[in-house]
Parts: sequence; C-alpha cells; structure tokens
Amino acid sequence: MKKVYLDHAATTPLNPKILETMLPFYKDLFGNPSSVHSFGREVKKHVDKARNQVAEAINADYDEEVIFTSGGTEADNLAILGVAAALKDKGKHIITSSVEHHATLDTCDALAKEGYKVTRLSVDEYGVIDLDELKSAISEDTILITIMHANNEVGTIQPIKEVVDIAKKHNVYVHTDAVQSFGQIPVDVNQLGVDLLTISAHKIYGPKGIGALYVRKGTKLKNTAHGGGQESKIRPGTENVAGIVGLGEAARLASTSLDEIKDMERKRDRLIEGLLKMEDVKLNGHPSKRLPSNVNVSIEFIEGEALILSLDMEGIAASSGSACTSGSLDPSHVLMHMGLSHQTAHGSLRLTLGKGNTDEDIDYVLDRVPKIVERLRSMSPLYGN
Amino acid sequence: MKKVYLDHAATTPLNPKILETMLPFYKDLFGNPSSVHSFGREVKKHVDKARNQVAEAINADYDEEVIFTSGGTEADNLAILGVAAALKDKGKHIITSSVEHHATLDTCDALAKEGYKVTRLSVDEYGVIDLDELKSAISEDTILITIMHANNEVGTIQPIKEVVDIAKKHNVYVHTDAVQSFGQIPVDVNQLGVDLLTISAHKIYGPKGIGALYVRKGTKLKNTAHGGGQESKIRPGTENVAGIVGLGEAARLASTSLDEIKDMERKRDRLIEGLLKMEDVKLNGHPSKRLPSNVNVSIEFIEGEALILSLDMEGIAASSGSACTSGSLDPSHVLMHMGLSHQTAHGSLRLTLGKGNTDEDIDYVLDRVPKIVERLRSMSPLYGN
Amino acid sequence: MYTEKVMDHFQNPRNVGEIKDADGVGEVGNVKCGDIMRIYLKVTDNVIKDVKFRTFGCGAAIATSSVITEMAVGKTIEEALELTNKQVADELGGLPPVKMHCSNLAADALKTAIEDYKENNK
Ligand SMILES: Cc1ncc(COP(=O)(O)O)c(C=O)c1O
Ligand SMILES: Cc1ncc(COP(=O)(O)O)c(C=O)c1O
Ligand code: FES
Ligand code: FES
Repeated sequence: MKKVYLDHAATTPLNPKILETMLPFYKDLFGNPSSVHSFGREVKKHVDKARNQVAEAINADYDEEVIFTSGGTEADNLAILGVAAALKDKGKHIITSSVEHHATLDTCDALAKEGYKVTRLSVDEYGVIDLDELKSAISEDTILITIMHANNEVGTIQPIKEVVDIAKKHNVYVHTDAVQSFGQIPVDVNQLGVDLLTISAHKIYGPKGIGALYVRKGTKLKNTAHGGGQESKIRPGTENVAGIVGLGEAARLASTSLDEIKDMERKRDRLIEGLLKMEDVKLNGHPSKRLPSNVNVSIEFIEGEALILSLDMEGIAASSGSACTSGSLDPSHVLMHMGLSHQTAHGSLRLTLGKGNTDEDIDYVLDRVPKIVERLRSMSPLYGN
Repeated sequence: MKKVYLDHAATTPLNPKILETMLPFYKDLFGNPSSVHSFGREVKKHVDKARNQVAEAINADYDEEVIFTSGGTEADNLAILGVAAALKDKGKHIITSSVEHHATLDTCDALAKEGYKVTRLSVDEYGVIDLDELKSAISEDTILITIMHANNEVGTIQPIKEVVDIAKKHNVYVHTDAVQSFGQIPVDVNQLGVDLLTISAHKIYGPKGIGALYVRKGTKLKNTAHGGGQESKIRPGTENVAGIVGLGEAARLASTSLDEIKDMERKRDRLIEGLLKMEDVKLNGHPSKRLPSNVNVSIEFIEGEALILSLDMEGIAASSGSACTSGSLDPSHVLMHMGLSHQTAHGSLRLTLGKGNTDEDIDYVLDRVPKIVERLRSMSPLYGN
Repeated sequence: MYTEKVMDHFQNPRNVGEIKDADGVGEVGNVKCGDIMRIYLKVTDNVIKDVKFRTFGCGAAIATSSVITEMAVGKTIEEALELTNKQVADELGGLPPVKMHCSNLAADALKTAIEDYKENNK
C-alpha cells in the first residue's frame, strides 16, 4: 500500500545523514564525557561541537547558552520552573497564551497551584495573541512571558519580536517554544531578542528524546534537577551523547536548508486549496502567518479520530485537533480558544508536510480525503437532509 | 597502543546486539508512539515490549510500574521529589545515607532548603550503613528512605532488604538506586521489597540518556514535569523510543547473564591482590559485600588525577575518588565519610571491570600501575626520607 | 581539558627533586584540594641558578610546578618575585577554570622559597 506520512508536526523521520553522525557514539566513542581519560575527553569534544552547532544555528553568542535536555517538554519545563524558582522573590506573575503546547500550559498550571499568578492571553480567530492585552497584563510582579513561536496545531506564527519589545520595557524575561518553528522559519535568538528558547530534535529530522534550552547569558535560571555537574549544573545526568550529536547535526542542517521551504509552501497551498474545494470545510489558523508545513482544516459533520483512522487505512498518516486519543476527551484547546464550536473543533484534520513529501503525495491525499469524508458524512446524523 | 577500559562504573560500551535492536527506530519505525495512525501504533508496541522487558528483568508485577526517564539521575530526582511532593501533608522527613550518588544527595539537599528535614545516615569504615541508626532516625514525620543498593565508588552493597523490613513497620516508602547493582547482583523488586527503584541503561551496556524508575503500584508519586500524557502522565515528553528499546534489551540481557559475574569476581580479586602488593596501598570498601566489578584502593603519597592521567597515557582508562576534575575540588565524599583522611582520599584509584576485560588486561594493569606509582611518588614531597 | 603544554609538563616534568644544600625552601599547601608543593632554590649573586620541586597534586599542580621552575631559572630575585599566577597559567596555554587556583600554588611556593632565602641571608 502507498504510505504517505503527513504528520511531521508529531515527529519527523530521522535523516540518514544524521544517523550516520550518531553511530560512532554507539560504537567506539562510548566514553562518558565527564571522564578524565581519553575515552571521555574524546567524546567531550563532540558534545562541545554539537553545542556549537546548535548555538550557531540559532545565532547564539556563546555556546554555553545552549543547555541540552531530554526534549522540548523538558526544556519548556526547565525554562518556566527554572525562572519561576530563580525569581520568586522578585515576583510571582507569569504570562502565557491560551494556545500553548501542554508542556507550557500544564507547567504554568502547576505553578498556579503553588501560588503563582498566571495570565493566559486570548487569541483571535487565527490564533494570534493580542499585543495590547499583553501590555495591560504586565505588572510589577511579572517575571516571565512565555509565548510559543509557532503553534503545533494550526501553525500560526506569533509576533515574538513585538512581545520582546514590550517585555524589555518592563525588564521581563521572554521564553519562546520554537519546537515547531525551528527549521521552517528563521529562528535567531538575537533577532527575536528572547531570553530563553526551546527546540527539540525529533521535529527537525533528528532523534527523539533530545532537545535544548537556549538561555541567554546572565539570565537567572535555577536548576530543576539535582546531581552531577553536567550542562553547567543546570541539567545534571550523564549526557545522551549520540542524541546530542544528532541534535547538533540536525540543527546545522535545519538552519542551512530554509530554501526547501518555499517548495513546501507551494505544496501546502495545493493541499489547502484542494481540501477547501469540499463543502463545509474551513481553514484553521492564519492564512499567511503560518508555518510552511501546516495544513489544518475543520471538516463539518464528522469527528476527527474517525477521519484519522480512515485515512490510516489508506496509508495516510495525519492527525486531528481532537484529543480523543491522548487521554483526554476534550476537543483541542487551541481550536476552542480560536472560537470554534465544540463540534467543529472535533472535526479537524491536521496535515503537516515534511521534506520527503512529493506532489504525488498531495494528489493521493486530495483523491482520498473527499471520498472518506463523504463516507463518514453519510454516516453522520448531523449531515444532510 | 594497547587500550584497557576499566571504567565501567562511569559508563559501559554499548553491546552491538543492543544497537541492532535500536536501529529500526532510527529508520522506518520513526513514528511518534502517541500518534493514532499505524506509524505511531507500530512503535507504541515496541515501547510496551521494552517496558515489559524491564519489568520482567526486575521482577515487577506490572509493566506499568516501569516509568522511563532520561537516565538514573532523573529517576532518582523523580523518586525523591515525587514522593516528597505527594506526601508533603503526611510528613517532611527523608532519610538517606552520606555515601549516595550526587543525584540523590543533591536532591535531598534541595528539599532540605525547602524546609524538609533530611537525615544522612553515617557509614562504617567499609561504607555500610548502620541499621540501628536507621531505626532510631525514623519518626512519625518520615515519608521516604532512599539508600543506594550498591555504591558507585567503592562497590559496597547495602542491606536494602533489612532497610525495607524496618521501613515497613513504620509504613515508610523505600527507594533504592540500583544503577550500579543492576546486572551485577540480583535486583528483584519483590525480594528487596522496595517501593521505588532506579536503573540506568548506560551502566548495563545500553545507550546513554535513558533510564527507568520502578514505582510499585499504589505508591503515591507526583509528577515533577508537566506536559503530554506519556508515561502515565508521570513523565511527559515524546519518548526516546530507540533508547527505550535499547534499555529493554539491555535489561533483558543483564538479568540473564549473572553467570559471567563469577569470572569477573575472580579477575577483580586478582587485581586487588596485585595492587595490594605495593607498599602503602589499602583496599577501600567492603571485602565481601562488594560489586563483582569494583576495585578501589587508596595509594598513599600521590594524587588521584595525576595517576589517572598517567594511566591514560598507557592506554588504561580508570577513575579516581578525587573529584578534582568534576567541578568540585573536594575529595570524594564517600571516602571521607568512610573515615579516610583528606590526603588518602585524594589518592584513590577506582578500576571497574566489564564483560570485555580479559586476564591479559589485568596483567597489563598490574605491570603498569606500580611503575607509574613509583614515578609519581618520586615527585611527591610526602614520600620517602 | 588540559592544553598540550600542560600535558607535556605533566608527563615530562622539568626539575623534579630536591636540592640538598638549598639556599631557600618554600612549601605551600592548598587546603581545598589538599595539594602540597615544595620548591628548592639555589641562588648565586642574587640570580636563581637552580630550582627543583616536589609536588603532591593533580595534573595541573604538577605542570605548574614544573613550568615555574623553568620560568624562575636565570631570573634575579626581584624578577622572580614578580612572576604572577596568571603568567604561569598563560605560559601553559591556560588552565581549566576550576584549576586556576593550582597556578596560585606555584607562584606562592616560589615566593615562599625566596622569602626563606632572604631570611637565611639577612
Ligand atoms: C510546540 C511544541 N512544544 C513542545 C513539544 C514537546 O517536545 P518533545 O516532544 O521533544 O518533548 C512539542 C512536540 O510535541 C511541540 O510541538
Ligand atoms: C549510583 C548511581 N546513581 C545514579 C547515577 C546517574 O545515572 P545517569 O548517569 O544515568 O544519570 C549513576 C551514574 O552516574 C550512579 O552510579
Ligand atoms: S468521540 Fe470517542 S472519545 Fe471522542
Ligand atoms: S590538585 Fe586538586 S585541583 Fe589541582
């Protein structure tokens, strides 16, 4: 059966070139980078090199501003909990948005339970935050603003530079989750001006279970885990060396291949156009301030999981805003906050393109989706007559 | 040059058979285990299988009692911080020992700063805790006892079963860090009776950056990170799938190869005997309650790092209790708590055997160490005349 | 971790040993990591003619001891007293940050030996 993977926002295949750079660390170069002897020192060099690769890819001034973590989730946790702990005597107010990834939202919720005040900025129908709302939310007590660079469900790009401009006037740190944007749109910590920034390897054709937090020099951040002296004592534990090397290479490749993105945008627009030809289908997210990989549509009268399973039977890997499957039965908080009805939010389809997708893939999807939708609608009590 | 790796307590080489099981997850099986589609479902099966392999290896009753983490450090942190947070209304007293790994010690210290009371049990000259001291330390307020199964520096094995017997009478949880013992001596959660237990893959010929915390069913444990629903919501973040599969296989192999251990013990004893032939050399740790891999001696009048570097130039990878190199300049807290003088603690040499070490390796080491020791002693102002 | 020059001085330390009829001997110890460094001087016409050392310490401690003996030989007492810790570290191409205090030891040991020489020749 034809297989078309269109769920790159969930995870990307590992680039074989990246695997190649990792393999030596599963073979001869197995030393512990903290060891004094040559087995360790040799490996340490490669960890340092990977740190440099990541630093260069995001245009950080110092390699040491890059702290490796076990992924985007841990990096988000570290940024938020670490700043909250470091600045708890300065203030206890954190500003975030209502459409963040759960790694951010749930971490903020946890702080709220501990007595922090959390403001969740609302978004407009396209999923964009309101800068005026941000301005009036900032108070003396605000210590951190954490707003994602681009949304994982609808691909909407937030005005982070403008957020930073506002924050700077009040001396408030800004963290951005760039897990989805990195490798697709320019991610430059100095251009954006952020103090902390999260990336994750497995969204940029690197391995799973490794990510990094950029921490601008001088930023006050308390470690959230305790132990050895690794990662400037901010993130102890024996390093996932192969993963780190893979992230380094992935970051290097991500930052130098923004060209391919144009072609991805063209394919994305073909997909959107094709899907919108169906009746009662609406694009979710911003028409232009949007990740080149992201397609998200609401298809009325059907439910997301049923659609995903049907597509899967045709070899098409997609996902849905519907969180039916991930433990919670609530529809996507992102779509709901963008003003969609409960029912419409339930019927969303997210297709996220990757470097490997061809025009034939698009043709195939545009052939199958309408048939499946028709079949599901014909079963739906909400549809027709 | 001949290379003899004798630092297996720092990290082990990856078993090529284990790498073999990991590779598919860096190739075709790249899906996100949380995804609904077949790319994800297929991978999920292997994560479940690995969980089962680990559960069986430590004789856990339920697969779900195994929570994957990014390593031993994170598992120790999760156990201690997670129980502390879950039981903070019950009590705020934690008992540990003075010779724990920094992942445990520093986590307890962090809790102490937050108002928890921490008792650090002393150890005798062999590094063994005193059960009577434990008994009198337990109070109404005690919520957790965390004592390592075997020590990473001197290899001393603690009486965990007896600790559990005492703890049970007071309804107190017991966590043990089995990072060093697993794969060398039997680690059976039911025989030991512990509620929580830490393992790490890279000490048992698996990959770096992956570990697990065993959490007995019903044990109250709060998540310390926040985000997606992975790992029963205790440990969110996209899974390090290849790492998890590698840990599963490593655990399976570790638990079925306790036979080779006898031969390792023989080589260990050859090493110890040979080293003790030098003047002013003393064995650290317990003579019999000792890991089969561990040799730790104090060599008077010389300093550990100088010895390690000199051995390295002969191709021998070893380590020292001296922490000169790892950011702190204090001598090993383990050796100091065992009653060694500052100076003697500084001159310790740890050699830890692995499955690949041969009798020729032992011969080589026993030939080189005395020569190097003689050279360094001849430079030492403490030696001779 | 260590520069090539540090490793060279560690592996082939210059001027190890004692001077039996030394004109000055200085010993310093670092409480923190427990190293001990002893320096012996031979001085003729106010110029350091020979220096020897013995050190209990890590790679950096041995390398700094070794290099300072090279730096001191041929210098007048006054010149030698001006040797700084930073110069010692620079001479070795730098030291890891946590090891910087080891270079303090070498300059201190030399100074103590010179003080001893001055005391003996009052
Ligand atoms: C925006 C965003 N943040 C954070 C994460 C979490 O990253 P990781 O999967 O590496 O834990 C993801 C991906 O799941 C994401 O899309
Ligand atoms: C006893 C002990 N506990 C915990 C750890 C930490 O495990 P990891 O290196 O996987 O973070 C180690 C190894 O460094 C160890 O020896
Ligand atoms: S429709 Fe079944 S769980 Fe949502
Ligand atoms: S001897 Fe300990 S740091 Fe140099």
